[in-house]
Formats: sequence, C-alpha cells, structure tokens
Amino acid sequence: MITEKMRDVAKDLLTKGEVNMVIGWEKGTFWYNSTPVFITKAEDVERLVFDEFCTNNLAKYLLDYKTAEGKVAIFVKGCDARAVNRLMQDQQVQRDKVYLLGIPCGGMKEAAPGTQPQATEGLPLVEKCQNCTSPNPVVFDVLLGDQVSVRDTQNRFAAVEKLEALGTDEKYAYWGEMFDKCIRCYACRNVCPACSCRECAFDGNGLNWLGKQNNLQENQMFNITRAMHVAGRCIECGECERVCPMDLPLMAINRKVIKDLNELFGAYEAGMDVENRPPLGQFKLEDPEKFM
Amino acid sequence: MTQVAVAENPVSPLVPIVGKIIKIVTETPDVKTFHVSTPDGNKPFTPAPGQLGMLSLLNVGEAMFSITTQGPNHLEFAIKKTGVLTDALHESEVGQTVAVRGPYGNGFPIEFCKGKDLLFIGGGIGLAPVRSLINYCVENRDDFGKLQVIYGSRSPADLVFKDDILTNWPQVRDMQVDLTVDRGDDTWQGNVGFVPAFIEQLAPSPEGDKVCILCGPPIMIKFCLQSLAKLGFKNENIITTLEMRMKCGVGKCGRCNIGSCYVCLDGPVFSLAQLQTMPPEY
Amino acid sequence: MKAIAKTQISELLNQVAREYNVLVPVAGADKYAPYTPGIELKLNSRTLLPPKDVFFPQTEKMYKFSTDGMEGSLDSLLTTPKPQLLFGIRPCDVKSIHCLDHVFLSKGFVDEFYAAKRDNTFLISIGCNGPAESTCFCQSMGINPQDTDEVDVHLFDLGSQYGVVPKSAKGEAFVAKYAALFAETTEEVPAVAEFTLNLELDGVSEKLAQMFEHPLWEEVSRKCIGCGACTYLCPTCHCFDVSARVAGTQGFRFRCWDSCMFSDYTRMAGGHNPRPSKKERVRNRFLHKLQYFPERYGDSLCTGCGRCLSKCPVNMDITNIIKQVREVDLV
Amino acid sequence: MSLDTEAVQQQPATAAQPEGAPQEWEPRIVGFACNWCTYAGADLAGLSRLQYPPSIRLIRVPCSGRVNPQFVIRAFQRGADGVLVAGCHPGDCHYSTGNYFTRRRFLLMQNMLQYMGMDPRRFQARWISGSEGPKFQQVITQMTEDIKALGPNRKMRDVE
Repeated sequence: MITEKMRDVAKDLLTKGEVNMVIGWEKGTFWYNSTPVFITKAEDVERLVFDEFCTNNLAKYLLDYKTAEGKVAIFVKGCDARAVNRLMQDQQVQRDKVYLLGIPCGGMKEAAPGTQPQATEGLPLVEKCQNCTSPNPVVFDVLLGDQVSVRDTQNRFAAVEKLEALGTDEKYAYWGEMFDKCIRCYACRNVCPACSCRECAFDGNGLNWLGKQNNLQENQMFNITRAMHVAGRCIECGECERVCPMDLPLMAINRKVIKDLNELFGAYEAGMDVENRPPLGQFKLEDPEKFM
Repeated sequence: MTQVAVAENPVSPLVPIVGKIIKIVTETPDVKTFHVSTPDGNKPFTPAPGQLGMLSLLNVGEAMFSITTQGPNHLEFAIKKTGVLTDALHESEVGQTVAVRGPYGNGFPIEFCKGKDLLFIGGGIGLAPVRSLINYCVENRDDFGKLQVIYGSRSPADLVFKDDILTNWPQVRDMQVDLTVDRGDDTWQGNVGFVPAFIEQLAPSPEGDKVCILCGPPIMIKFCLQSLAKLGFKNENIITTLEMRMKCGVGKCGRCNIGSCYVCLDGPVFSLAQLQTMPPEY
Repeated sequence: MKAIAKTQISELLNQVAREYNVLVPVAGADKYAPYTPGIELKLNSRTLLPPKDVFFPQTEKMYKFSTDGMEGSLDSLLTTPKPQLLFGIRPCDVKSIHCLDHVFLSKGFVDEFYAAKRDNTFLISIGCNGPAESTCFCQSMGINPQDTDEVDVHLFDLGSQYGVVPKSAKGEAFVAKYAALFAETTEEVPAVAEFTLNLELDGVSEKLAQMFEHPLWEEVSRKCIGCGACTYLCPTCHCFDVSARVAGTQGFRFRCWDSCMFSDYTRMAGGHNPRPSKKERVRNRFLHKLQYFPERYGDSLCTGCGRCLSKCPVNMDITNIIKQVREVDLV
Repeated sequence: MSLDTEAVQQQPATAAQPEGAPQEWEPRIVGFACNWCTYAGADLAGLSRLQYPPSIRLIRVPCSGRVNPQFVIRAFQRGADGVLVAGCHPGDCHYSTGNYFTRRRFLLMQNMLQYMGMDPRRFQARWISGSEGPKFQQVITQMTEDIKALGPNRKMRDVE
C-alpha cells in the first residue's frame, strides 16, 4: 500500500528532522475527496493517504515555504513533479530545499457527489487525467511504488481540433458564451504552478490592465492573457479546469497553445526537466516567418 | 421590511456631489491642504471634528480622507502624496472639479472631552485629523481646560499647518505647543528627537482626568502608548483615530472591519480601552 | 392548505410573467434567469450561483461622469427596475437575503441601489424535504429546510404538487389573484429526510471570540489558495469594491463584487496591509461568518447552503472548521 | 506605458457613417512601432512626403518585443479595427535578439486570437527598418485595405 509507505517515510523524515514539513493528502469531507494536508509532527502522519482522489497538484504550495528555514518534503505524482521542475526552472524553488517523494499515478477518479462509497475500479477517470502524458514523476528523491505505463493520449488535442474547425464567428460566439460565465474568482490562476508572479498583472496595483467590471470584454482580457502568460510553461496538470467553479474549458485554451508551440517551434513538454528552456524563452534563427 | 431609519446624511450614501477646489496650501514637500466647496460656494456638508469625507477626482479615483478642519463655506483635506489619486490631487490647481461625499464615522467624543484638560499628540500627517478637534476647542475655548499640543515630524520642512503651530495656537489662552523633529537643520532651534521620547521629557501630567488625543504613524503610536502608560494616563482617556482601506464609507463594502467593528461607522475614533477589546488587526 | 400541481407551475409563471419580470432556476444555467414560456425549470435543487446578484449584481454602475479640463459633472444611474418575481429560492437562500438586508438596509445608511431592487421583488420560495445536495447543512445552521417566513409566498413540496402558503400581505393578494390555479389539499408535508452533514453551532460564536490568536488559523489556512470562489458563490458574502471605467472625458463609477480572500483587498495606498497573509484572510472570513456578523447583527452569516464546500478547489470545509473549533481546548 | 483611450478615440466613432457612403469609413489601426527601426521608418515616410492612409495610430515602444498580449487586447477593446506590430528586421534588433522573441510570441498570439474568433488579418506584424519609408507607406496602405475589406471590428470592444 502506497499510503503505508507514505506514512513511514514521512514519519522517518520528520523524526530525524530532515524536513520540517511534509505536504501530502488526507481524506476530505467525503469518501470521494482527498485534500492537501501539511504535516509538521511525526504523530500526525496517520492523516496521510494516497488514493484515487488525490487530484490536487501540491507543487504550488512550495512557494509558501520558499523562504522558510529548512527543507520541505512533498509527495509528487507525475504532474506535481513536472510542476516542481517548472518552479525550479523559474528559480522559484531550490532543489536542495525540497525533498521529493515520487508516486507513480494511475490516474485520479471521480464519483458523483452524494453517492455511497463504492469500489474505485469502476469509476471514471477525472477529465484532467484522461490524456496524461507523464503519470510517473520525472524528478524525485525517493520513488514509492512501481512505475506505471502511459495511457493512450491520442485524443489529447481532440477538443482543440474540434474548436479550430469552427468558423470565425462560431468560435467567437462559443468563447463568448464561455467567458460570459467566468466570475473571475481567479482560482485558475491561483492554483496554477506556472503562475508564480508575486505580484500579478491583474491585481490592484494601479496598472489597471484589467478593469474590475465583470463583463465579456474584461473576462476575455483575463482569460486570453492568462493563457498567454503561461504559454510554454503549462505542464498540462489540468488544475485550472478542475478548480473552475463555472466549468470553463480552460484546458482547451492551454492545449491550443501547447499544440501551436509544438507545431511552430518543435515539440516541447514543459517541466520534463530543468535544462530545456521554454519555447518563448528561446528562439532559432530559422523560426517560421510566414506572417511577413 | 426595508423601512429603517436613515441617518441625517446630506449626500446620498454612494453617489457624491460635485465640488471645487477653491484653495490649495502647500504644507510640506509632499503634503498639501485642499479647500473644497460646492460650485455655488457652500460647504458640501458639516462634519463633526474627526469625521471623514470621501473625496474623488472623477476620472482618477476616490479615497477616504480625514477632514482636517472646516470654514463657514468649505472643508479642508490635508493630503499626503502616497498613490495614484493623491499624486493626481497634488497636480491639481484651484478650480479643479472634485466630487465629495460624507460625513462618515463617529468623530471625536466632544462631550467626553468638555471641561477637561486636553493633550494632543501628532506625528507627521497625523496632525491632520487631530487638528479638526484642536480648532473646535479653540473656537469653543471656554468649554475646555488647558490645551497642549505635542507635534513632531521627520524634519522642520515636514511640519504641517505651520501657521497654526507656530503662530495661531500659541497665542490662544492656556494653550501650549511643543514641537520636535527627528532631524534638525541649520535654522531649527527646537527639540530634536522622536515624539515618544519628547513626551517623556515633557512629562505631561495625567492629573485632572486629562484626555490625550493621539494620531500618527503606527510605529509612533505604539511607542507613544507606552510613554503615556508610564506617565499614568488611563486607557479610557487615550483616544486615537485609525486608518483603514475604505470603499463605501457606510458599513456595506466590508473591508474596514476590525473584528465586528467597522472603522467607517464605529470609528475611526477609538479609545485605547475600546481598541483593547478588538482584534489587533489594523 | 391550497396547492398547485407541479405540472401547472409553467401556467402560473406564464400568467405572472405579464405582471413581473420573472426569474427562475433554469436547467443548464448557473443562476436565476429570466423566465420565458417553455424554458426548462430546475426546481429540485439550489442554483450554483446564489440569488444575491438579483439585488446586488456582480457589477453595478452607480453614476456616470464627464470631465472637461478642470470642469466636471456627474449623474446618478440609480433606477427603479420593473417589478420582478424571484421564483423557487430555497430557505437557505431566503435566509441569505435576510442577512443582506441587515447589511444594506440597516445601521444608519440605506443602500439605495440594493433597496430599489429589493423593494421591487416578490419572493416565492420552495421548501426542501431533505438535503438537496450532499453538501447541504442548513438544518445545522438553524434553518428549517421545509419552510420559511421571510417571503411573500412559500411552496411546500408535496410530491406531485406544491402546497401554497402566503407569508405576507402581498402574498395573500397574490394567492387570491391566482386562486383559479390553486385547489384545496389535505396532503401533509412529509417528514424531513435526514441530513448527512450535521454539526453543533451552540457556543461557537462565543468561543471564537477568544480564539483570534489561536494556532488553528495557521493550520487551516495552509491549504487555501486564496481564490475568490467561496466568496463569489456564497449567498451572503457582500463585500464590494468601487472602481471606475474612464474613456477619455467620459466615464462611470461602478461597484463590483470583491473578495476578502484577495491579497489586495485591504492593502492601503502606502502599502500597509492589515491582513497581509492568507492566515489573516482565512481567519477574517470565518470569523466574519461565525463571530463578527452574529455580534453585529444577531444572525449567522453562514446559511449552510454548501456552495463553498462543493466548489472549493481544496475542500476548505466550514463544517469541518466549526468541528475543529468545538474540539479546541481553551485554557 | 498605458494605452490612453483618448488617443484611440479622438476620431469620431466609426459606426456612425452616413447611409450610402460606406467607402468613407476609415479603419483605426493601432501600430506598435519599435523605437529604433519602424518609428524611424515612419519618420522617413513623413519626411519624404509619402502618402499613406490616416488610419494608423503609432505607439512607440522600445522594442517590438515590448508588446505583450495585454497591449493587443486593450487596443481591440478600446476601438481598434486592426493592430500592427512592427520592428527591426531579424538580426538588426537594437537589443540584439528582441525581435526573434517577438516573432515567436506574435505567431502564437495571432493563432490565439484566431482561435478566439478574431480574423487574423486584424493582427499583423512586419519588419520595417529605419530606411524603409516606402515600405512603411506600403504596409499601412495594404493593411488599411485589408481591414477596409473586413469592415469595422466589433469583437472584444468595450467602447461605443
């Protein structure tokens, strides 16, 4: 059982004083949710679990502790590990200040709210895991459990292609309907491991790039700019889409950017390592110039 | 269900009236006092000492300021340059249209102060809200006991309301003004030192139920409170005025709460005794 | 009790729509939407977005202005809307409107923008015979899920029909006016089904008053990501910002929902922020719901609708926090 | 920098065209011109008395790489019918490599706008050097023609 191993390794790290905190998951309000937990005392490790509901990407929490004394241990699935790489690449997290406990991930499941506990085998994968390209952690100090095989991801860009096929005005109408729903709670931004600016362009800092009215135009400004700001740095963890209370298809925007970047400037997967720079942070002399 | 008593409020709670800047006094390099009237030359509203007014430049923004004093036909706002709106105000000229709404907040407890000796302590721009009460006391001189003002700023150039502190107030009967600066210059002949130390040096007596009215930067307030405690002032007799971010001024928008109090309605004036029952979140 | 068959509801709405702008919960929509004949209603649960925007829109223009050099003028944009009828709100949301009334209509200032819409809105509520969602806990917050008095007309869910009970003079007139659609019934209101989320609220407010400095806040705030989902979905959260849209010499000032969870919410012009980190912001949010508001207005600011619980990205659970508060040993 | 709405709005609103005279409509194009090449090129076009349509509003930026998504969206929001980004030719950037980054970002942004339902012809980029006054004239003329053919832009706009 991964859960047992998690508790053992967490207890060991905390007891020996190698880390001051372990970031993992614990059971949430219902049997079908697991939620982030921050363990600082060895006697609390029993709260840790790993099951098919540990959907939250934990990597972003490292920013809260980047100036803290000592080390923080964090459990990383494939997507969390890529997020940690991303944050390290942006100098937001220092490798020697984190202890990465890798967990190969078979994909997270979801159960209809209010249903009785049932076997998880029959449950569907959550949206964000259906086209996961990296279920195994790409960076870790210890790996708990065996590597898993990559699922078929040929439908990764299906939603994007469907939208690309629409006519110009149809596209505008579709996105207009979506962005009209946006309540601008900024959950997508706050959960995103690529959004690491201490001061966001959209916060009230007098720059006023984004007005505070909730209307289509401001929501367009927010959503398009958000996608462009994480372009080349999105690790496809799907957290933005998962956390959106209005169920906006945000990954259809992020994946559009990924698809374009791959087609225009060569294949690139963000967060697979820290060496390969993101496509908008580099260039080639022979880059396409079809617009001239 | 919606029949509730409305406080006497000359201006609609969230929609201001238009006003004009009729005079600008440059107090220090970064503080100016703006005199505001309605376009037909009347006072926009009549605040009690210590109350607040929401002042705006229509195409820039609005913010809450203390009303530092008032004349028969105008209100005065002493404003320090700190952000977008205050920068724009500092660049305005006489005749500029502004919008104004208020008055908001509780103001100083005048009845409580009546008949007592009063000690006013101000630091920097913190003299601005206190001045509204000082001027009230000067105008109603017989209602109050002895008056003492202890005021300090970073440098002689940063002293605000120079006419009042150097000329007008010292001439008032039974009124004493003591000044200090953090750093002096060639012309400065007064005290040099921080306000809390100056208080201990002057050692004003708390006797006779003396009330102290205090306003300044948070760090100064913190140390002044220690000094006043040493001198024996009662918490009920130490009164200060707080600053919080405000948007509505009428207890609706939510952001100026300290615990269950709203600074815009229940403050900005609080006694130390009141503050000690509230969470330290200001 | 009078009653109307559920199949007759659209007929009722068709008729009242001649008199009112009718707002209803609609299948596939996230909030109350204008009623049009034939629209598919969703009357078995609460809406994702609360009805607060009917009285307190997410963005509301307050006045417009124009400037010309040093000159300038402004005009109020306060208008009186056509009478509207809000149909199908749940007792939890009725309670939330009661809370908003406290805020916008009391303590010396009436917010005219809110009042104009509030005074002009006829409320018809529908009771729940049990938890409508797994996240419902209104019963624990002292709300009767089946019944409410602070509306004009209340409907009890009797299975195939709704029991119709007027709750105000306006409601009496309404029931009389549409009497042809209502028949007498002897059917009883069924017993309330058991709630799966239950908690004890007694003494929590008083206990919280002593817990401002308690380490619990550091702990529970750690997983918060500081988004505004909870506050925007909350039926009682009412904080707003005031801002302006300026285009050259013209512009308008508006107010819009704001969230105490945002870092710039309390930050002042000089940079000082009384609530600088998420610990202070999370603490303020929960204390506002459970201590400050009860102290100020005598009502809890949480109605147990469960929206925050169902949509919080990190399962920040107010029922769990209340339970933890109860378990705290104050020495 | 900020895009002052006034600059965009000084011209009368586009929508109110007299009936029967649609060809009178002049599009409004916001051009972000790099300080070192394109702005000089525009200057040269002016000095050389080269005629080009009055549809362009140039905003000088230090480098075409300074242009970010907000600039572009804000221009459309505040009434632009087209947006042009123009800078030094690749290899000639005053800051050595700025325009190579522009090239990548521009293509991505143009694709994004297209995906969001904007016609990509409304958002264009060109390399115009300080000596290419005639090219500046030709680019502005061509883009004005393109956008005239597309008609006024209503998408993303939040001004009347």
